[in-house]
Amino acid sequence: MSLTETSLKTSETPLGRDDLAKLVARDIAPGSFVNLGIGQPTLVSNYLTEEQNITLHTENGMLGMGPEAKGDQIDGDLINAGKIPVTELPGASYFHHADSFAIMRGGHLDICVLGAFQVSATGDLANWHTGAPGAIPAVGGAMDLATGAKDVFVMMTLLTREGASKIVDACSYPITGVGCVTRAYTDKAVFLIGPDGVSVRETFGCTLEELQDLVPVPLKAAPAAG
Amino acid sequence: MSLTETSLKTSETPLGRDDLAKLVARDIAPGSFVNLGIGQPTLVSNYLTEEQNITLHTENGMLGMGPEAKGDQIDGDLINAGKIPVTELPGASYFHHADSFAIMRGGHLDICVLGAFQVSATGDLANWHTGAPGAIPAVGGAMDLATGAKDVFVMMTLLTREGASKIVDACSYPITGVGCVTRAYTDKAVFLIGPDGVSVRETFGCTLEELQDLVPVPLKAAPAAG
Amino acid sequence: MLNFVDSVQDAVAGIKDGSTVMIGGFGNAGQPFELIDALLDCGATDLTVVNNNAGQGEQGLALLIKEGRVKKMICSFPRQSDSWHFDAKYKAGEIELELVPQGNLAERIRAAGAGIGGFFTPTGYGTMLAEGKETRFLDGKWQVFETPIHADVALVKALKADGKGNLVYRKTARNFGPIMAAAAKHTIVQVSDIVPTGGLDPENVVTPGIYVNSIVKVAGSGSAAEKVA
Amino acid sequence: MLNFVDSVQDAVAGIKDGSTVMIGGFGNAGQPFELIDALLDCGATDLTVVNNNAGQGEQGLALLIKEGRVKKMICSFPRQSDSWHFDAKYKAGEIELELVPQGNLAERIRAAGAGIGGFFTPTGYGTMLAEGKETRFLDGKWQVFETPIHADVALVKALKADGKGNLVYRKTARNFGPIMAAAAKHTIVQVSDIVPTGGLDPENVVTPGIYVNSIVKVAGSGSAAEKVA
Repeated sequence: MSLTETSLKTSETPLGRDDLAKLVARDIAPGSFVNLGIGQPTLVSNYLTEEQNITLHTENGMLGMGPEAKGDQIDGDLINAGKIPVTELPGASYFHHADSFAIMRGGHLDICVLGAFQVSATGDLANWHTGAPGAIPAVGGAMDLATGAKDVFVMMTLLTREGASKIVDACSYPITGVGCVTRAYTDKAVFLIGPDGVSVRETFGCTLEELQDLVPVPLKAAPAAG
Repeated sequence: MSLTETSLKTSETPLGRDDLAKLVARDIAPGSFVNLGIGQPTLVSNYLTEEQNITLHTENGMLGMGPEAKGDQIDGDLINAGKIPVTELPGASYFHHADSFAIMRGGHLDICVLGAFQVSATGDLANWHTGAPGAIPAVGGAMDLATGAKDVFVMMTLLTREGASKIVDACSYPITGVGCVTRAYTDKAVFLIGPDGVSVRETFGCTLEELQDLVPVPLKAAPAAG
Repeated sequence: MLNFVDSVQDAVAGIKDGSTVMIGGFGNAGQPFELIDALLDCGATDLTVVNNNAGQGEQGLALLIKEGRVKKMICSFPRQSDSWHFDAKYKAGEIELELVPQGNLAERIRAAGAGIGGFFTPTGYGTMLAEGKETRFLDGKWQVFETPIHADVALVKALKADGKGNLVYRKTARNFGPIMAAAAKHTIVQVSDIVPTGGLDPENVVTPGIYVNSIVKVAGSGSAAEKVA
Repeated sequence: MLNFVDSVQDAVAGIKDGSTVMIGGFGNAGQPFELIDALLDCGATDLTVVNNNAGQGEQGLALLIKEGRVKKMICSFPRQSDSWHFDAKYKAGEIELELVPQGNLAERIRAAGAGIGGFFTPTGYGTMLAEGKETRFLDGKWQVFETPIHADVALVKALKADGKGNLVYRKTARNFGPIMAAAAKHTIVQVSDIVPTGGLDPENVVTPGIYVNSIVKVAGSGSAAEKVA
């Protein structure tokens, strides 16, 4: 395949946050155990279907987390990692923090979906700290999530407000994990990150050639999925 | 105090196993959490009083173990570390093996009572392996028990069948733990093992001088208990 | 030795200046607010506090920090929209911060309770939080050496205790309680309810009484929801 | 991916020659006898087996050893009054033995499930079981470096499973089940009863379903007492 390949374009316009969440949700294999990071990744839960039978993990100590709690459902003792009240699905379980992070560190989660400031060509993730002088650092579970899941998916806009690519040769922000990201879902394309570099599975509103003009990392078209 | 001190003698004859168990039981502070090793130490449980409020730990995963099960009480899923059916007391709890040994290794047990082949002048314990050529080694929880409890008490006869002292300068058998024994209860004396050597709290059927003739380690009389 | 005390004041009375104090909770869930308030009142200072966060708003840990009683925080997520007291002390150089990834924080606390002298974890490898730390390639990945976090005192909130000090928790309020109870020399627990010995199913005990030293019943502290409301 | 299978034969069918197999149980309590029997029937050989013991009498693991299917045992207590099949193979030099103190065995299995690359433990320091191992002075005592024990397969016995694979155990039959389920790539569980999803209280689940791959109901396998009787 060549850089001028245009069949990758699956949408005429860039994807909005909800369409992107829908795409990620569709890509999660049935029966998976998944952790959705705070912020944009949380949207993915809106598009998981009952048939997919996905079990959501929240690192503060629960498997089988249900949707956000509303009204009478709200219980201060039942919150997610973002400290938002959530609900409990049948078949849920509770455990303490060491057991919860053992689930992640031990590689038992199939997929973790995270936001990002930058993703490098070798899958390094930067999503916890701007590195700005005087900024108070706070890491939470970001490094544990980046390190633990079998697959780490990132959701982000491709470009910063200033127009710089968040897919980079090497992260300029302090990193969260080394070589951990396997896929980046952005408004302009889905990037697959593997041992032989960055390939593009599909593009939204641009051709691969136009995408390459935005991204300072050599791109190639991904082989069609089997 | 001098070696000829005779006031240590609290019994005219050596103690039998049951009397020794009674003595150990009396020395366990109220409210203690205790692990009794397989064999002779198990006898101690017969002499613990309800007022002492002792909680027994068994390393196969239980706190609040009750007496041996009899008749209809026998339940194959409720056994002690010696694989003997036991009972459950009100306020018991069950946990898995890693949590159970964390209780020991973490120093949460007050006292562990063990049998021994030998105890050295610095508190090394040998109780798991004769070291005989061709013997199949088996350690179980012996090393964990020796290492974990705040106090490790040993119960044994002072002399082997061949008449050799089991209180030794240095263990000739393979050791179970280094410097772990704080007290040895024997048929002829109670030995306290501390940073300044071995002292004798009381003797049974012999004087301290007669005891010293049997034991190849310098002995002194322990200061009277406060 | 387990004791049941009548007030949160009595429960925290023995906490000394310079202590390392673990405080359970993640957000409001499982925060022992009443015990923290009593700690504030009792005057102990020069504390090292272990908590996931570094106080929020105008309550609990945030007030301890505001009053200058905390010399060091060991936590994973100090910066929040309402962590202004920590932020101010930190920017003024008046509080020390040891920032630990949340799972490493949990595992280091667990290690202390379990008598583990240190362990290798992949979390944090290659990041600024592992700078200066020993690393080793194990099980096919680079890992960082981390050491246990011990404490003098743990303040924990549970749902119920029985007469033996066995504890059960409620939903995600369980979080750090069980591991902190095991890691501290002296564990103080506030519960909503004390049941007779035998009133908890031995299969369902989460924290065995061996890890608990003082228990105080705090009316209506069952759910963080009430606190928020 | 969780599946419920109809027979112990189907449950173990995928176990390959050369696998490392963890087998739960301490004495008869928690021993998955029916799964072990099926493993014997399925013919897999050249196995490394992790169990607290090394088989007793004329049943279960003892028969696997007798039939020459186990090349290596990792255990804490192989020698028992009725461990004659192990004894014979060991004396004939036909089976390898890695002897591990029981708590180190448990912690090494736990480390594998928890993604810990290695840890320092005081247990065994200065003994022949620590010969050649790295040591370090930590937290005021000498400690020994130990590494995780991973497995291809775990055979576990639990009391009940729900539709999500969550498990609860019974009394001291819990022993190695939860940590082995987490340490193995593929965990096979025999239970006495399968309840609908929602039939186990989320507060009381001991092994979350994420650690379970195959479940088979074995009639009357609830208590080791029945097996003994």
